[in-house]
Amino acid sequence: MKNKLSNKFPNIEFAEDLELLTMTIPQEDYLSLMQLLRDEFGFDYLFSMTGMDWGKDLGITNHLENTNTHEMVVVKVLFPDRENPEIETLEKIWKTAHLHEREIFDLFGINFKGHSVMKRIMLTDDWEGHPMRKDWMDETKMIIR
Amino acid sequence: MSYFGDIFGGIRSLLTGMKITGGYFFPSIIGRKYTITRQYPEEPAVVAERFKGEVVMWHNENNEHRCTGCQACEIACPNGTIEIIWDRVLNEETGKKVKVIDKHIYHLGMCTMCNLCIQACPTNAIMWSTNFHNATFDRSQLTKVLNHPGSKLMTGVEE
Amino acid sequence: MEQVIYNSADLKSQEYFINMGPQHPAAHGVLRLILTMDGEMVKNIEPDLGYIHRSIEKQCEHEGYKQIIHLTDRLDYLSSHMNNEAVALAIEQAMQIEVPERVKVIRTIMGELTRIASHLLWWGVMGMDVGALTTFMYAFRDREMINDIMEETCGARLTMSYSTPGGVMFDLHPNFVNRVKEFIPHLRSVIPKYDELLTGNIIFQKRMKNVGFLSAQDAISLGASGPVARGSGVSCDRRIIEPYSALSKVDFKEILYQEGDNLARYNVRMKEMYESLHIIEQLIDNIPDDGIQAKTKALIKLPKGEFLQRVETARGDFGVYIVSDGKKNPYRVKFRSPGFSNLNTLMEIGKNQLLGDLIAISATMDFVIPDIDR
Amino acid sequence: MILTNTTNYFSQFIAYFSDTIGWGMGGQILAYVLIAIVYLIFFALAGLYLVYLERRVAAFFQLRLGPNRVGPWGLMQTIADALKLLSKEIFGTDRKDKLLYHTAYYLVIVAALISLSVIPFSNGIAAYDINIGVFFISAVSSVGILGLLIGGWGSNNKYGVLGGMRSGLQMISYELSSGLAILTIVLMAGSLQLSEIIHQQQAGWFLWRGHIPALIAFVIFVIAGTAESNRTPFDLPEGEAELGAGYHTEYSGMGFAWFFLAEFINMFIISAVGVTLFLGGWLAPFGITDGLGMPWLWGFIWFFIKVGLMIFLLMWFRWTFPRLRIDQLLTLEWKYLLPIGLVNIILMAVLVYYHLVF
Repeated sequence: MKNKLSNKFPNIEFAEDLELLTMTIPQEDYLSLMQLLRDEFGFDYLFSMTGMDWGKDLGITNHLENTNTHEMVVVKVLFPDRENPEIETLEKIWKTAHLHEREIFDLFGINFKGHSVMKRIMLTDDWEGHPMRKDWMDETKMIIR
Repeated sequence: MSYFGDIFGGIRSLLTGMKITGGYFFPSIIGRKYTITRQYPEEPAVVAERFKGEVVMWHNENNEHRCTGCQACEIACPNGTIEIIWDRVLNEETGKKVKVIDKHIYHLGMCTMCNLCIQACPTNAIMWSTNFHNATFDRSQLTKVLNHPGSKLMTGVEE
Repeated sequence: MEQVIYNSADLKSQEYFINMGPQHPAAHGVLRLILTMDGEMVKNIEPDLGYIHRSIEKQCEHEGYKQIIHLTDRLDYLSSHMNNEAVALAIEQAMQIEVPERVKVIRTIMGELTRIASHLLWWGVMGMDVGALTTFMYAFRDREMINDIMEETCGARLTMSYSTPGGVMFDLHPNFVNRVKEFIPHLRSVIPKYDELLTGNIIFQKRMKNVGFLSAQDAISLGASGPVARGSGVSCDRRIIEPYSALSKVDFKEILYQEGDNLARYNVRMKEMYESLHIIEQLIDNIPDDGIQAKTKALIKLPKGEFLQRVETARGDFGVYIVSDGKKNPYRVKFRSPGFSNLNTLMEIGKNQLLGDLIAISATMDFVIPDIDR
Repeated sequence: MILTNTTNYFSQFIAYFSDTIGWGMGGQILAYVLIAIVYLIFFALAGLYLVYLERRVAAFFQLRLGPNRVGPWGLMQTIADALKLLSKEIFGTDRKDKLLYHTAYYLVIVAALISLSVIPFSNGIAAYDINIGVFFISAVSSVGILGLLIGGWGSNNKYGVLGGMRSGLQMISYELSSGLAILTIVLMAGSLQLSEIIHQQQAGWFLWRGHIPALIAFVIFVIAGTAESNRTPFDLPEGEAELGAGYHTEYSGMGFAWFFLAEFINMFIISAVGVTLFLGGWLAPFGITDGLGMPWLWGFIWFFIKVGLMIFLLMWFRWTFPRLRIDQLLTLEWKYLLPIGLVNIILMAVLVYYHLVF
């Protein structure tokens, strides 16, 4: 599987030391990789989408599961551009991505192109900033010990 | 015919349901047999001995506690519920400066009863009380000082 | 005389919005659904979350690993034990701690008791949502017995904070085994009564059957898990796929229904209570006696890496994803909550249903709002 | 003992009172007012104590005890609640239609109160014993529905409108069935006057004398009556899990309390009509208390025992069954109750024609 993916996507990187098969994919190949994983490898269950702030880059970590074999893969995508990160939505492949992507948009500020309702879901519409980012600070309300 | 079958089946299912509720109702009015609620102030609530009501500090009859002010509980606490105000005081007998607590402050309003402070305490100074009457009219009353006024460290509890 | 011919196509209805929630009797908390309605028909559902968002994931980034546990209680408070267990298992997996057998058995028993308690509460509230108000008290009577058992051992009734990394907080109370043994036959005797009261009722059957259909493909695509997915015939019980704690030692069935309607989801939960009782019965008699805490350091530091632990809570597939950079705090913690994905399911299958059906569907989804909002 | 006299104690009282006071027409009006006050007090007390009864009965169904603190056995609880509601601020939305909003609850209580006036509580005790009593009740109780409808509409709340519309839908449908059930008995009795219907039942209650069609009519009447009094399983207009509080979402304080009381009085009326038509009204079962003197007092006692049992039945329904969905509600009416009721009335007509009823 690794070889197959490497052939198809030359820029894919596999992490070595993790328990689950973890791959990092450039933004432009993201959608086609996810489609491929679902259609050819049977990873039809989008377990979770996690927004990440790696300090330098923003990122999304997707956990996929094959509902027949119960294998899991992790697909990561990184955004070096912190100001307006943007990527294609997975909504058309997995319907569950709808809410997950809205949450990531809300808390990390990653914009999903083609998403049907790209609005804040947790916070109010006039909220400034994206609180789950590491550099987000609220001087008055956050107490960090 | 299913039309009438539906009607009779339906009525029968409704009657079975009424049998269940009636089966609880009639014994309840006669002997309060199935009544499960407790008449609270008259019948006091039974609380398990391990119930995590609030953190208290144990004092003996001489107004002595076991807290050495090591701050293990303060570090273990996930949300800053415990604050210890301490000082180093010269001990006359040994001539050394010893850590002595001034106030062991406990914010009950912030406590989530996670038991980590009590697990962390090396001298078993603090413990759970099963008191659950914690409602107050003012939030400031939820901030409690656990060591009694004028209390001091029990002898024999070394640091 | 002038003749006016009315065409049914001319009779236009106007769509309007209803804010169902954040305070609504059927929302079970502060779920706000913005419904686009056409008469009694729900055309679109748009959730607005965040009314109980406490940003637990962000809080976790500033807490030590032991201190995370108590926050997970507050996620899905009805399956708090399973949430605790998930974090504890994730940390143990990362640190490669082998916990004593006793701990595993205790965790499994506690987890199943919590599951029963959660399902009982769900059953009571389910009845209330469809209008049968008495079910609530009957369910609470039995749930109270579980809560008393929990209180005796864990010191708390709901937010137990019982599992810790490497073990459990307290040892079992001496009464625990006896009380659980008393509880099992009691519950077995009352569930058939529940069935007679609500399940068999013709009104309830009509409300539930063929309403809120969710196909297996949709269930997978919508990320449904737990009883919601199992009601559609998707096998997704983590307890069988990847047995954790003492679940590998017990023998139980996964309840699967193929219908995918409300009644199937309802039946899954009712049958799951029996299975949970069956699991407890197998374990309760011989709890091993080898300590309740594995040796751990006072300050837990996870090795650098990413760790995922999934457990089956009462609501479905709960995932803890910890990214560690080797410090005493996690770099990022993600709680994948089953309710969040199930809410997506509601958004999909609640469309073009009557308002009353939407309530019934959301009742079978069994939402706990803090679990959705985190 | 065969009661042939149709003396009405109320009309006697009016005649006596106006004669003694001697103001002519004024004395009569005063007498009417006095009777109305008695009825109002009865209305309030019955409403409050039905609420108390409901809470107690619900509590015992639900393994609880119910209100038992205020007064002995908690008997003063609902009075205290009413006082609390009286003293509460009445607030509503700004954009309500003030006229409709405030007319609604008056309509509801006035309708309930008027229906109360024709019900014979005992032998010769009915404030307004007209010869079309049954018809009158059906007609007046429809006015109450108007109250719910305009209350829901006038409060300018979507839940209110939905609740009001649902109540209109439900009442219009179920009034047909309850009307047909009543007609089945009227066929037997040959009279629309409630006291006359009771007198006819001296030979045996209509539920017994009309055997099969009367039993069917009784079941239909109970179902339709539950629906008309907006109680579970037909509490869609206020279905709390769906609509919050339905038509009275925007009402507070006493405005809400009127709706609430009227609902319970409606339940009382439904039960009273059911008892009068099917269970012999204030007649003692098998005449067991006939020879004991004070027939009007025994009439009261038997009437209230029967009505209490009937109300208990409705409460039992409420605390057992889930709620129907709106389309199932209509299906039940139009596909089951109405055709059965129509067939039933024909059956009854045939039986009465051939003297096959007892």
